Amino acid sequence: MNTAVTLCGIPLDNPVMAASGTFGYGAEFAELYDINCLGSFSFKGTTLAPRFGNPTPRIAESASGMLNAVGLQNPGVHKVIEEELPRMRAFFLKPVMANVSGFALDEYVQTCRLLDSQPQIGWLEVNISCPNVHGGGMSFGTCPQSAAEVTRAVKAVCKKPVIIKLSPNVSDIAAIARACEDAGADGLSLINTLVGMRLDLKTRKPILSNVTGGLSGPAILPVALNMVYRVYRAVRIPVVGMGGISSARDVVEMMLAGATAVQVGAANLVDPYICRDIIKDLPRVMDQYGINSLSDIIGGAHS
Amino acid sequence: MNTAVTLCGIPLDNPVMAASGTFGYGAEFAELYDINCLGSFSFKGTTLAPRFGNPTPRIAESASGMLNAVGLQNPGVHKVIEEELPRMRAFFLKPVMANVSGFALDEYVQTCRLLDSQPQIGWLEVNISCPNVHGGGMSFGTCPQSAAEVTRAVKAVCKKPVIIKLSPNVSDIAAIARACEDAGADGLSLINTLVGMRLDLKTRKPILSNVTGGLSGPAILPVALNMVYRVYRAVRIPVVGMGGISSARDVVEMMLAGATAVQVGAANLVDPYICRDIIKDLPRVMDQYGINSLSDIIGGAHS
Amino acid sequence: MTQGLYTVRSNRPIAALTYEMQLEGDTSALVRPGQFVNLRTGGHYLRRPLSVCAWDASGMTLIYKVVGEGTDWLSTCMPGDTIDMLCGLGNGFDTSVSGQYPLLVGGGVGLPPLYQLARQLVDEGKQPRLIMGFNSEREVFYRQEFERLLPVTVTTMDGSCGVRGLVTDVPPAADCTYFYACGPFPMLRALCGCMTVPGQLSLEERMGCGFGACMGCTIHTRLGDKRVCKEGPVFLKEELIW
Amino acid sequence: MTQGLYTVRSNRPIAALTYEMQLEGDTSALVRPGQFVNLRTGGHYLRRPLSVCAWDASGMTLIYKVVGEGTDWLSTCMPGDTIDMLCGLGNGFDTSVSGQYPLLVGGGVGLPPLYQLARQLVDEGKQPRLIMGFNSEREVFYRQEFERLLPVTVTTMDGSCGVRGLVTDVPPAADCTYFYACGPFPMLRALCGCMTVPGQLSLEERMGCGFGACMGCTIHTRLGDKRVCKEGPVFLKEELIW
Ligand SMILES: Cc1cc2nc3c(=O)[nH]c(=O)nc-3n(C[C@H](O)[C@H](O)[C@H](O)COP(=O)(O)OP(=O)(O)OC[C@H]3O[C@@H](n4cnc5c(N)ncnc54)[C@H](O)[C@@H]3O)c2cc1C
Ligand SMILES: Cc1cc2nc3c(=O)[nH]c(=O)nc-3n(C[C@H](O)[C@H](O)[C@H](O)COP(=O)(O)OP(=O)(O)OC[C@H]3O[C@@H](n4cnc5c(N)ncnc54)[C@H](O)[C@@H]3O)c2cc1C
Ligand SMILES: Cc1cc2nc3c(=O)[nH]c(=O)nc-3n(C[C@H](O)[C@H](O)[C@H](O)COP(=O)(O)O)c2cc1C
Ligand SMILES: Cc1cc2nc3c(=O)[nH]c(=O)nc-3n(C[C@H](O)[C@H](O)[C@H](O)COP(=O)(O)O)c2cc1C
Ligand code: FES
Ligand code: FES
Repeated sequence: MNTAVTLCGIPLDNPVMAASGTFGYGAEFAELYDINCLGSFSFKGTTLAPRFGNPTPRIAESASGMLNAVGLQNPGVHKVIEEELPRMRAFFLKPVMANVSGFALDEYVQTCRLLDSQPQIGWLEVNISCPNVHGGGMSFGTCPQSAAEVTRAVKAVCKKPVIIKLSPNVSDIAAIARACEDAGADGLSLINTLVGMRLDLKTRKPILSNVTGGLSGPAILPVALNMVYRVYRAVRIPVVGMGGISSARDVVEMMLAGATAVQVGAANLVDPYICRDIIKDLPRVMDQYGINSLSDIIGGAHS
Repeated sequence: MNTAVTLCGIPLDNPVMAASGTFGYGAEFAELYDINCLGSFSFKGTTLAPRFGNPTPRIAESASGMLNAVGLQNPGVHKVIEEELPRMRAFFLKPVMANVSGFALDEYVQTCRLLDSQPQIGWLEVNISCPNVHGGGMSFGTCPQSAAEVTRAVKAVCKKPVIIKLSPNVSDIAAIARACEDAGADGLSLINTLVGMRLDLKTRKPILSNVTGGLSGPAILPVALNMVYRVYRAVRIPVVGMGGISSARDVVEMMLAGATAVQVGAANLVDPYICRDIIKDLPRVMDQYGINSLSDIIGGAHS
Repeated sequence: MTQGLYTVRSNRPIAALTYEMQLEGDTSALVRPGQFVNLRTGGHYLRRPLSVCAWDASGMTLIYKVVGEGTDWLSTCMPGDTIDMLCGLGNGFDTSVSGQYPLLVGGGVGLPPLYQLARQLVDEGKQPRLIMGFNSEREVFYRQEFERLLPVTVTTMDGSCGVRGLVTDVPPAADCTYFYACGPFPMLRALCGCMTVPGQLSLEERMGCGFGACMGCTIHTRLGDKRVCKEGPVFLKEELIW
Repeated sequence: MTQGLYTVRSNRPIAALTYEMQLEGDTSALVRPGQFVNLRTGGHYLRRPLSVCAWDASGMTLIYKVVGEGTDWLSTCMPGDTIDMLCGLGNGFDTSVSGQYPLLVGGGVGLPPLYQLARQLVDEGKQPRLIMGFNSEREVFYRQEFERLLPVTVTTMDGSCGVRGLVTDVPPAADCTYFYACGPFPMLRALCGCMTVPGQLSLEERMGCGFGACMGCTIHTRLGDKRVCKEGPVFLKEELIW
């Protein structure tokens, strides 16, 4: 049985990646298992300058899901290059995906340029969809023009494949996907979290200090499947599918909808071995559904 | 302890209503319990002409939620007026909410005009957000201009309070809410279902014949709370909050976010007594959180 | 319809991936064979519909095949566990029109509702026969139980038990007055194509509620649109549109 | 950190809404008092963090207050049930700096981690004391257990047991060399305001993962940004910013 797929020209042993923000720079998981079993992973959303993010509480819970309002805490691109990447080299030998965020066009460009030159990095995943930052992070992902603008600007300075990560909090994700493709994106990744809120009945206030947070986990799987399905129909570039994946059968479902590779996010937090276990379980599920090669089923629901 | 609230001038014994499409015209539930314990209920989405809706399968499941693609099956407004309303009179003595859908402006207007003259009806709930119909039903709810247009047209022919039911599948629900308010809406109700999809791994096709369906149930509660919270800040007219409510504590949470009344949808399907049980449990939860009168906590999270 | 908690009395495999579960609890809402229950399985949002295989005043028997998460969960239930069910759903079979020699035709886990039906027909002094179809011998269940009540013909696709082929490969007895069927959709369609006597068929649809509230299960029939959970699951051959 | 299934040995109420649970399973990842576990409660998406109250080679004791759905579920666990836990999380208390007369201060369900700490300090030949604070007598637990190890002062807000008032209303002994504290945020802040000796405090934050992956629990400290689950939950008095 063949689990291999190719994402923007780079072969993956299997389509399972850990999603940005739920896997740090890999170190915490590398202590638990050999993370080279992963297809790859997308590291924590990185910005030009270091960021603390939002004050706590940053986490809330909901039925089959969680809200986070971490707000892109990261040490900044320089420290990532000087400290995290060299450290990562000791335990992860495959190309890693660099997740980049920004608050202005120029910031995206500078951060991507710096990361593009790092040999360990396979793909740039440009997050134009983080809903937890005030001052613009969201707006890039909610209109086709600005999404295209970021894509073009980043593409101009990068040699590596650029994957644009889309927000689900939009009326028409296909329009944004097409705009990114037209602007030169090599791939798309979706979905980021849905904007959500929980309130504390005792204090009568929102639980999160940031008021709103991003909903992820199994609760959003049907929304993610629909958006991957729609975007697959709208573009020709590969789609990285995510949102609620927590089993090998979810991986297959997401690939049928149109994903070339998938990412597992929140599930890593509640079950630290989940990516390893999903990868182990893939051949059994492939066998169950008569799948010889995973790359054959990409977008299989559309044929 | 006081559970009474007032919705667009009409007093409700309590804020708990059953949501449209999950309570039929009340008959199935009236066989189970005395549905006069409800604040009210919103009856099945009614259109000018009878509709069969979509072919089966119309239902799929997801973590803490379900997808439906019923597609507005209903007997048409004339039969509702001639048969359903007279039948309803036998078991429901309070003002009922009339949920109206349409595929063209004129259709909304005609249907609303007919229902407005029915004494049993307290409010018109105009659904500009049903995602399961091809040919326009969705588009009215996804742009402020057309939402305002429907609102204005319906208001022009109705004496009763007109509540516009909004779609969550939009980038900026507050903008649509404001457009409806400016066009004369007496209230807003939100959220309708999120567009979602599930695939069948055996057939490798979408489960629903309609391909996509509307996601509802506890999975969407955080999304609903956020949208109610945002809309509450954006408008001065009352908001009917719904999406994933399945307990008395969810009712309180939704009211803190800004809802004057709430609706319970999918939960009725899996637990037919849920509305009755929530209403019974409300005083206990009010006591637990020190609430004397529910009307005091509407939008309480904003103060 | 009633809602209540039912206590598992026994739960045992009776064929490949197929289990028989006996439950104790209120069966007062069951009035006809072919009615179904809708049960909550651990952690899943929607209930699962299962036909009632047999019942008496104190409890009922269900037979189910493990095909997904909910039925898998069911298979792990132990005696003493309780299950939340809506009971007495759907219309069920009408035995008053059966004539003296009704034919029962069941495919796989379509068989369960035919068991109570057979008991009732026999009680009413009729002489029913049964054709039960499976893919292979490993799937055969309730053969003895049925044989105690009525003459049984078994068919299997691979010929590993009984007649090789489909249930429709067995010609009904010449004196057959009526038929009752439950099983996979293609079987029901083929059966309707070849049966000359009138009959009743039990259908399956994915359900939101199971008690008529959501319109999740509506189909077109020649007698108007009908909810499989409420006006069905049993339909007359004459009204079905294939 | 290890992940594993733990078997409930006992689970009993020990004060108002407060339970003591004993579990059997792998404790090899526990190296310091003040570490915590993160456990899955039925049907909830996130795990629940609980401090380890005591442990030995074969198992551990947890003490928890029922404050919501997860802890409510825990209170219904029966001996023999298994619970999925991540074990050995966080840094824990450092006893090497305690001096001879450390003071332990615990408020409500902040007390549990101080129990293993007290045992260890006593084992190390130190002479700790404890101030335990509650709202009222109904909430008091583990008084005897602690009194077997060290001198205990109880405070209650309503005076129904011990000294009326807050833990900060009890002046620490003059010879106090260090303090260790765990409890509600306002208590910790007040304590830091009045303690003249150095100390360590265990904090709480809502957690996504509990093992450093999500940045869900990061706080500013004078020594940089730290994850409560990984670099904490125990912090030096000196580094905390109130
Ligand atoms: C009226 C009626 C009577 C039935 N009687 C029996 C019976 O006696 N024995 C038996 O083994 N099976 C019976 N079925 C089929 C049974 O309901 C499904 O096999 C079961 O729901 C599958 O659940 P799952 O969680 O294991 O599968 P999953 O595929 O994980 O379920 C996912 C969702 O799809 C629904 N679903 C999947 N397959 C079916 C199906 N065939 N029909 C309806 N809904 C489905 C589930 O209810 C659930 O909502 C009956 C179905 C109906 C409608
Ligand atoms: C390191 C650490 C050690 C702890 N040790 C103990 C202990 O020994 N005994 C004890 O009774 N309690 C302890 N707590 C608090 C305990 O984690 C919460 O009371 C518990 O998570 C509440 O869960 P619930 O489902 O009952 O409440 P709910 O309010 O229903 O929980 C909803 C969500 O909020 C989180 N949450 C709610 N309150 C807290 C809180 N105070 N701290 C962190 N997360 C919270 C839950 O984990 C869950 O994700 C500790 C917390 C931390 C961070
Ligand atoms: C705690 C947390 C932090 C996240 N941080 C980032 C981030 O920095 N950059 C990003 O692109 N996505 C981030 N995400 C979104 C995830 O990568 C993923 O798109 C989303 O959670 C949906 O997948 P899931 O349902 O499997 O979690 C974060 C998600 C979580 C739960
Ligand atoms: C089976 C089903 C049918 C529905 N039909 C309608 C409808 O006809 N008109 C409408 O405005 N909303 C309809 N809805 C949406 C609900 O009224 C409600 O807005 C939504 O389900 C969110 O609430 P919930 O999560 O409590 O179900 C339907 C929902 C379901 C589950
Ligand atoms: S399943 Fe809801 S009406 Fe039939
Ligand atoms: S809870 Fe995830 S890093 Fe601390």
